[in-house]
Amino acid sequence: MSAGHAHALYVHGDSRVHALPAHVKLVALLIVIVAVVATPRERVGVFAAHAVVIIAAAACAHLSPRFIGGRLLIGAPFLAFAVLLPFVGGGDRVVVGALSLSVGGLWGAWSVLVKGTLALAASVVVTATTPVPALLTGLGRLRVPVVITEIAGFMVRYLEVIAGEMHRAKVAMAARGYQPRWAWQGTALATSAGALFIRSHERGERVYDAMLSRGYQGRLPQLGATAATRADWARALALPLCAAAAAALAVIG
Amino acid sequence: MSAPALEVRGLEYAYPDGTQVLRGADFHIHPGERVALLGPNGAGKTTLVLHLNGILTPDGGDVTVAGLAVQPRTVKEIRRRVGIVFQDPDDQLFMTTVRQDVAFGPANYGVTGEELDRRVMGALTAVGMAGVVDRPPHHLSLGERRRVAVATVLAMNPEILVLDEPSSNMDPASRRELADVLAGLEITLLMITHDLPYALELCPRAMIMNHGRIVADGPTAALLGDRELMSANRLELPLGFDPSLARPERLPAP
Amino acid sequence: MSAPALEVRGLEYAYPDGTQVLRGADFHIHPGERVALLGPNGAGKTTLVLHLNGILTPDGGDVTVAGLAVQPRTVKEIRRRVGIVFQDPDDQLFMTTVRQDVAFGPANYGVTGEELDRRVMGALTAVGMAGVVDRPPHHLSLGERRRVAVATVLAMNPEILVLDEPSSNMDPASRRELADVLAGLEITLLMITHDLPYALELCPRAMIMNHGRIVADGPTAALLGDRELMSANRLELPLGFDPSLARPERLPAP
Amino acid sequence: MHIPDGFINLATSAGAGVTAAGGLGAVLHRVRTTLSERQIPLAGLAAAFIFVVQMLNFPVAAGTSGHLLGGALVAILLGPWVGAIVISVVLLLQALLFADGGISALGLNVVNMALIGVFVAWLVFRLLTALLPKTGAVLVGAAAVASWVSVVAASGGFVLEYAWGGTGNAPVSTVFAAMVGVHALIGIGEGLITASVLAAVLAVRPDLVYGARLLGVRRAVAVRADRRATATFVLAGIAAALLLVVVVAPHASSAPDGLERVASDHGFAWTGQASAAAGSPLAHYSVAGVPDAGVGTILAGAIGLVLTFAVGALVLHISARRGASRSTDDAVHR
Ligand SMILES: Nc1ncnc2c1ncn2[C@@H]1O[C@H](COP(=O)(O)OP(=O)(O)OP(=O)(O)O)[C@@H](O)[C@H]1O
Ligand SMILES: Nc1ncnc2c1ncn2[C@@H]1O[C@H](COP(=O)(O)OP(=O)(O)OP(=O)(O)O)[C@@H](O)[C@H]1O
Ligand SMILES: [Mg+2]
Ligand SMILES: [Mg+2]
Repeated sequence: MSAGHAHALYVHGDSRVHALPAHVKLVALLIVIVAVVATPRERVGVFAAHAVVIIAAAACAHLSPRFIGGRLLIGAPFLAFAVLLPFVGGGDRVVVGALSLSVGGLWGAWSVLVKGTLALAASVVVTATTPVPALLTGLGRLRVPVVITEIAGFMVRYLEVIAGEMHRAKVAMAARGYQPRWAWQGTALATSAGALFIRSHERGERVYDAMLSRGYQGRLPQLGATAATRADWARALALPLCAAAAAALAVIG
Repeated sequence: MSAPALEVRGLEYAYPDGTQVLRGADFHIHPGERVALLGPNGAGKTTLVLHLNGILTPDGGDVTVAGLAVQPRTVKEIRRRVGIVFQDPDDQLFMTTVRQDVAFGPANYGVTGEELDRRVMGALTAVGMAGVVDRPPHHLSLGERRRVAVATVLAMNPEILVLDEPSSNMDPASRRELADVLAGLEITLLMITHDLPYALELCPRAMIMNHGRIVADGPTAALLGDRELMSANRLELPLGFDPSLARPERLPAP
Repeated sequence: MSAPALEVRGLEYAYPDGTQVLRGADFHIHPGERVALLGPNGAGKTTLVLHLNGILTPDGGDVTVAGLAVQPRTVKEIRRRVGIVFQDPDDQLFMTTVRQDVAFGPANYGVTGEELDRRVMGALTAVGMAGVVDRPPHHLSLGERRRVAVATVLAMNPEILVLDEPSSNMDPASRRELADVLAGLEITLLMITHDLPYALELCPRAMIMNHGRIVADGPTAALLGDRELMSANRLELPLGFDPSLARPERLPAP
Repeated sequence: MHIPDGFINLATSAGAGVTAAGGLGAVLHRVRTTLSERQIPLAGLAAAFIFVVQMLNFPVAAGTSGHLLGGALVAILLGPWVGAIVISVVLLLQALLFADGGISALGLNVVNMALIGVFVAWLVFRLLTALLPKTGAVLVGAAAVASWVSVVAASGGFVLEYAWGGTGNAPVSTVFAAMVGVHALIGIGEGLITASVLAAVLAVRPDLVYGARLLGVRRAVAVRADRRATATFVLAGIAAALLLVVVVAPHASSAPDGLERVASDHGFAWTGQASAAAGSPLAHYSVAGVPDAGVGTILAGAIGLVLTFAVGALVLHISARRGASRSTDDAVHR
């Protein structure tokens, strides 16, 4: 794992989506995801509508289909297991070629796949246009308790410390002739996890001490978090509300 | 006599794993003094320094900075006055760009806008690193990181500057430039170093630490001239170094 | 003429963020030579060293170790022959005790049992750290960690020893003891250092690197005597240092 | 076992969201008075650590993944209150940044892993350490057992939620066998990792371990890995996994099916959960809801367990391979 992967999520840009305040985007994301999840699985057309909404948002953010596709692939292994459902599902069965598949299971697999993929795509649009610290500030504005955002802030910083420590250890091992066949090699992971924890902890502690030494009081000097205007809200929520309307119609109708 | 800028009395400390490091360290430094802290690896120098602004809490004894005892209540004020450059620059640098890192300290004490910019660029220029202001600090070479680490503390304009081996990993020209910068500051200085000629050049007074105690304190030249004391504390002048050739002429008389 | 122990030709490298560091570095070192690599901070010395055992892969040019080109297939063999002491000891030490850490390298190459013990204790004794064998390395002082870092590589009995500023953060006595150890090894040596008297003492030959290229190569004393060359590369002898007083008598003639 | 969006219906997810918020609210209220300034960075570090270790995960039944949960580790390192917050933070950031676990499913995941996972571990740990002598070795052993129980309990939470609002259409007993069975195996790994991390931390920084401070285990103790103890733990774990799958799974279907009926009676089981009817070779053993299907049931359960685990391990192996070849010899990105 390369150091600083937490930042690789963000794609630098100056689109309108980038410019929106983070908390507005988070609310928009939540609306889209709830709409997707609430849509009955048989309403294939409504899922297409959701997809259009998400693609439109991605286009506004100048994110290439290739980028979104790549990020979706990362999530794919987990969704891929939906493939098992048609085999283990109950109820009526259909015969496809040599296979006898459960109809309910097929619907279940479709549902998990389409909802999971759409939700994933929606969150990719938000994380690719919002730097991590801004997301945390956004959470704070949405009244997420300070303890949580503070711990999250340290977590993001320490991710790099840990990735750095892991990387150092890996290079040091390689330089002295260690060539593991499995990166995680059961015992190697188990024995080095403890050492990694202590090392990272103590490095983190020393960094924290250095921060205290320079007058840190529990809050990083803030570089002006933007407040949301009414126009921001309108712009951010236009698309998600379409998705919500589609879902609502689908549920009622 | 003025009140000591820094006073340490009977300091004792053991790390959480039980290693006893400080065993009653005692000294004081007056305002404006420049003092070198010498001693072998593992003597406890770094541990001592971490007590000077309340990062470590002593098991016994106490530390007073400009008349203020180091306590949870006074710690913020003390950290404004005492600037520490850590021995490992990786501990010191943690922001995403060099600029943010150098701005961190002054910003915490309310410096903003142009004054902040001025401080940042001033400090970086002093260590010859103005050119890397927008790079991430962990992408610098070790010597460059060390120079930036010094700048992060210079930018805070501390009254008392504590440097833990500031010149290691620096190239010879940077080392001299740093000496020039330090010599030009009106400041109380405590500098740990294993580079004895450097100590002689910058600090009229020196202390030797060993086994968690201050075992000698006096004019640097005198200590460096005492063969027995030196070898008892794993100190020796480099081959080919002649103290009489090194003229600490820029220093006020001790 | 024997085949070079180490040959580097037209080496080019840019870090992933685009910083171009090596710009055609060229040199070779014969078996048994002791060479100092000097140069300002940020010249690319560390980056160069990381190519010598395949940790970094060059964008252009190539590296040959004892006739073996550095390639994924040869890398394991090459890492047995080339031992590198990293500039930052924290990059080197990763196990839970000093003993495990020093044993790690030889154990990877099949050394076991008593022979392993002997190697571990031998290497630690050479750097004066036999006393800390059961402590966790990250609980040592920086100078102590550096000494252990050197031991981890000595324990591997490499044919070619590459040291990136081995003596920084060491107390003066340890520095001399290390020089004695290095002088006693029958080995090819490449040592990066900013301590010019140390380079003069240990290495009859020196190379100066700047802006990613080797800009000078010759007898150490001659390079250190060339004022213009020195100041063009931010090198200077310490105040009070007289090269004629330093007798590199322990060295074979260049 | 991160549940993705769309796997559990919205009503159940929302219900879990309310439960999670309530539970965390109580935890936060309690912590607010005791959390010192130095503990926040420590909590952040623990969160980052759990996050990194969780990157080694592999898919388990229908869209969820298996990996270290870390509930027991944080509970014993930081205490259950801070521990629950730490796991919640990990889940929040995973959902937001990496789409690992759905955003609408956050409540479900928090209930399973942060609330059930952490507090069950803590209860088991306190119970065991109350009964046994207070030494470093006992502490580490108790942590291993607590980890196992907490992982299984968390996967039980998942099965319950699935029974209530699952959209996947697999019979509850199959899900039970897959999830609880697999997690009974994962729990072994969890127990070993928790124990080894705790042993390492206790050896050099006992002051960092909340559980040790509480029990007065203060001095640095080097806890060696005892082969026999480890082997006993692993064998017991495997036996318990088989027991759960073979004996409990068939019974499990009856109770959750009851929950499911309640749910559909109230009209919010939108996804038309098909009741477990005869069908696939692996599914039919759940029809009767009693183990009179005999050998067939046992075989089905065991095969399902082994298959799921094998496929998961294969995926992990392949991705680890790729990761390994990419990272060991690659460029240094410092
Ligand atoms: N975190 C720690 N836990 C336990 N022991 C420690 C820790 N840090 C340092 N020590 C031990 O305390 C002693 C003093 O360490 P310290 O870092 O203060 O030495 P130092 O005088 O600064 O040495 P150096 O010149 O090498 O920097 C050493 O013996 C070291 O092994
Ligand atoms: N990971 C990195 N990413 C980008 N640039 C880097 C990275 N590491 C080093 N650099 C840059 O490459 C150049 C050479 O670095 P290197 O560490 O090789 O210098 P050096 O000669 O070893 O210096 P020093 O004497 O300070 O150790 C420097 O300008 C540095 O800023
Ligand atoms: Mg030190
Ligand atoms: Mg270097």
